[in-house]
Amino acid sequence: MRQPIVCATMSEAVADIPDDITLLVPGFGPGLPFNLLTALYDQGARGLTTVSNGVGGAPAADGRKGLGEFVEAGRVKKVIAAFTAPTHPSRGSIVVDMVRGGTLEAELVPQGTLAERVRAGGAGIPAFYTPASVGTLLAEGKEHREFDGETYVMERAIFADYAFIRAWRADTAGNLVYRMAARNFNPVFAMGARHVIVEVEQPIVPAGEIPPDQVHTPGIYVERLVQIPPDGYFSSGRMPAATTEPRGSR
Amino acid sequence: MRQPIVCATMSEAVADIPDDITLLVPGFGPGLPFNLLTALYDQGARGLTTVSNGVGGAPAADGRKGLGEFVEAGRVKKVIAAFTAPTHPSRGSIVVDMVRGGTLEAELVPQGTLAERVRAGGAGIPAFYTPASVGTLLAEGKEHREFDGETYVMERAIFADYAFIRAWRADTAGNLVYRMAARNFNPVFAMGARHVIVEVEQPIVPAGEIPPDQVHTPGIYVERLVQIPPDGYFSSGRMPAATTEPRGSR
Amino acid sequence: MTAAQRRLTRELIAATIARRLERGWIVNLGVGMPTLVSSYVHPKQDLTFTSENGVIGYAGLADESEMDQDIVNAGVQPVTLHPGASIVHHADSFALVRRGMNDVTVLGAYEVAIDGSFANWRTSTEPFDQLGGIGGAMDLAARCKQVWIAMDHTTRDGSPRLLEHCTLPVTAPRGVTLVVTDVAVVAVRDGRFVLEEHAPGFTPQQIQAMTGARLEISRDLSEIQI
Amino acid sequence: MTAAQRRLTRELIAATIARRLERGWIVNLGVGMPTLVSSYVHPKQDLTFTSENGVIGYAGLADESEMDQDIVNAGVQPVTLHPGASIVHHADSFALVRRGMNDVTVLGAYEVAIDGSFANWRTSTEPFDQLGGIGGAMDLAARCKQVWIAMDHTTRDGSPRLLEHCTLPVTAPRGVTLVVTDVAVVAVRDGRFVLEEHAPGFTPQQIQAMTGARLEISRDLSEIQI
Repeated sequence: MRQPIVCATMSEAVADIPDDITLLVPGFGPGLPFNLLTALYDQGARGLTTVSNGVGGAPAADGRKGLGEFVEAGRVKKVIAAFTAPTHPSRGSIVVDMVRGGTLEAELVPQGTLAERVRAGGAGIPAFYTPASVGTLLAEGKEHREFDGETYVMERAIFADYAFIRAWRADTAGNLVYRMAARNFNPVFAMGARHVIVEVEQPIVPAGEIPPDQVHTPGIYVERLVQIPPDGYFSSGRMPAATTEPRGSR
Repeated sequence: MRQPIVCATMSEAVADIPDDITLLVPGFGPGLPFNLLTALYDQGARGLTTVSNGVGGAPAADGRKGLGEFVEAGRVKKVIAAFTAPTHPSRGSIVVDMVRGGTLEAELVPQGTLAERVRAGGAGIPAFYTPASVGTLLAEGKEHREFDGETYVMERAIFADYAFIRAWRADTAGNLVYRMAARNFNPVFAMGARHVIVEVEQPIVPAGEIPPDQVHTPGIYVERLVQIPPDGYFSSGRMPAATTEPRGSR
Repeated sequence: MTAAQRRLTRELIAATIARRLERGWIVNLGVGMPTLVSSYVHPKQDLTFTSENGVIGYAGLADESEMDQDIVNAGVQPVTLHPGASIVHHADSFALVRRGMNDVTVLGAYEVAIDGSFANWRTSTEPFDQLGGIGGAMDLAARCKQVWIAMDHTTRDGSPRLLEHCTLPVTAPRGVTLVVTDVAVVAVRDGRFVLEEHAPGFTPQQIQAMTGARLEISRDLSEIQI
Repeated sequence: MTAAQRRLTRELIAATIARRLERGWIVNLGVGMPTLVSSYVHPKQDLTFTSENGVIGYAGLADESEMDQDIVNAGVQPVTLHPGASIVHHADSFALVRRGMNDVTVLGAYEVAIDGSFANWRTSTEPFDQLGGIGGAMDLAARCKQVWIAMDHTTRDGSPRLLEHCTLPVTAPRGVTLVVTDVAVVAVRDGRFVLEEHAPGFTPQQIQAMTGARLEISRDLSEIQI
């Protein structure tokens, strides 16, 4: 069987990533590939189009880099996300400032539509219809269509150049297992990109040690695997901007 | 948490199924819910529209009933399948005879499109585009559309009244685990029907015994669970017509 | 002599919502006040809580000793799991949302209108600039059988949030059936607001004065149980 | 004196295909002769076999002692698994097919034409009556990087199966790049058939006589290694 490349370091895993790529970044609290993001930050790639749930909050004290730091450094061309602004108007946001200033492009997408657009890209489905956003500003300009008396909007697939993935376990065949809610977008994003690079928490085990029935992402999707070093970033620690402030709270 | 009803017998599990339902029947070799099908055969429901990979072969010696027996008994109105006729022209088929005689309706669907149409139904997606069948007889009369220079056909979702599911393990919360290639259509079909009835091979375990990360079908999809009795049908035994005769063989 | 007025805390709003959840329901809880609800339900209610991130069957918020950073709700708050919980990925999570598996989603909002529309993703009426925080609200609102809103009855400066029409861009043009605020429980039915419960010490007239649309009074009007 | 003619058996056709699979490829094998291929490859080829039913990473056909009824290929024949195999459901299985993850699919067929079209689901030219056996062939043919066909060179009564145009309804209007038969290996390139290998004792002229379209002769024409 085909085997992914096991890289010795995060920087090796991201070394040849060019500028101007589209990059999928999973995570919803846990499940964020902070180690790969930090290595890419150090590598210097720019002109990124990113696909993620949110775009990060305040800088982390431990030095890890999230999408927020890429945006702030002017290395992102466009963010595609379910949260492009803090839900609470009083909180500042570099994304908001840069979009208003014309130095960053944004595309706001309902979270379920975002997951489904990448799933469609990973499934060879170029477009589909969804009821989400019908009757809202987000549906304006989109193609509408009725099926069985209900109105839907058409949404296009997203297929990216790269996905960074955060797994709990992996084997040498590249099979991945996620832990609990750290799964979130990871298995979907692992299907939706040409090049899939995975950071993994547990020591990589020999092929065959993960039972075939328990694999969440088959190894054929994985191009590179790298184990998080002992001094890497292990806990989610920082919440995405999306989820720190409750809506409609006092 | 909500719990499915655990039925004592197969006949109890299917007792109130009305006539004229749409029924999803998974299975591709293994994974066929023969016990529920046999109970439904005895129950007498008719006017069925069935969704499956194939429509069964010759009658089984052990008395189990497959879709072929329902068709033969005139209890099926329409079959939706990836194999509506044997691939080898010399072999007879009750489906072929009845469709030609006007007593049965058939809809031939590429296997991937079939799986995706039910997945769409289970995902609230009313329609999607696929490249499969473009340029063939099957695409005639279907809506075509270009995306990025490639041609696709639009396919509609299937959402059924009932699904019969064959699982390997289940807990009292209805969480299901399938074994190896017996998984096939099962998790997809379990999402694509209003009423999901499950036959399970292993003794049903208390909720909590199947780790959340290893569940293939969440219990919220399951309405009824029934354990296969010791004298039930355990092995796949009979291959579907679809897969018995190689194509283009001598 | 009037009874002392008592506004509901966030926790009491959550508890009030928890009491109204019906047996066996599948319930989605949004970020903020709604995520508190799972801590106030009774096991006999047989509720299944689902979260956008794919957690099915979680229980209340976790305390320090139970905390697992990989087990979180839609607000990324650590929660505990019921026996029989399961995890799916984000696309499967929204598959069940769009299929309409949720009997109700409880969300926060800035505004709710009598037609059941609500606004919770953008605080500006300027032309749309692709900025906002939608999360899963539009997917949820499109297909959950009911949308319940947990919010304060008025803005900080006293302007009503329950309105004839939303002034902010809507999250969905319909769907809200119940609003629980710090002073009232209001049903949204056939294009009308119906006051069903009031906070201690608040009269229907006082609540009407805090509301931006006509409030019918339910014949079963009662005080919110605290 | 001519060498004795020797037609390839099903097993030799499979072995001939196996030799041409390139290192590291992801390969789908269809029902019939194609499913024999996984028994004839070399471990050094690092091939990953995928099957419509969601099995990723299977090996050769299982013998009696290895047989597990729940581990089968597209022909529902018991196979063994490589360490590192995994299972997905049918929708995910075709997700990877439509995404174009397969470097090649090997299928059986009734007919192949010079434009790369092929027919393998219906043996009648009557108006379409919804009867036939497609399986996953249309999904596979639409997106696998190449389609290879394993079939007999002629029908039982000697009529050619390699044609200018398919006479039967096609499974896909293009995609075939290679045909391996009991007498020849024929590349399909730029609307032409190119004879690359011949079975022992068969001359290009004899194979041309069994073929329904012009056969170019590769300058590297060789005998099929048996």
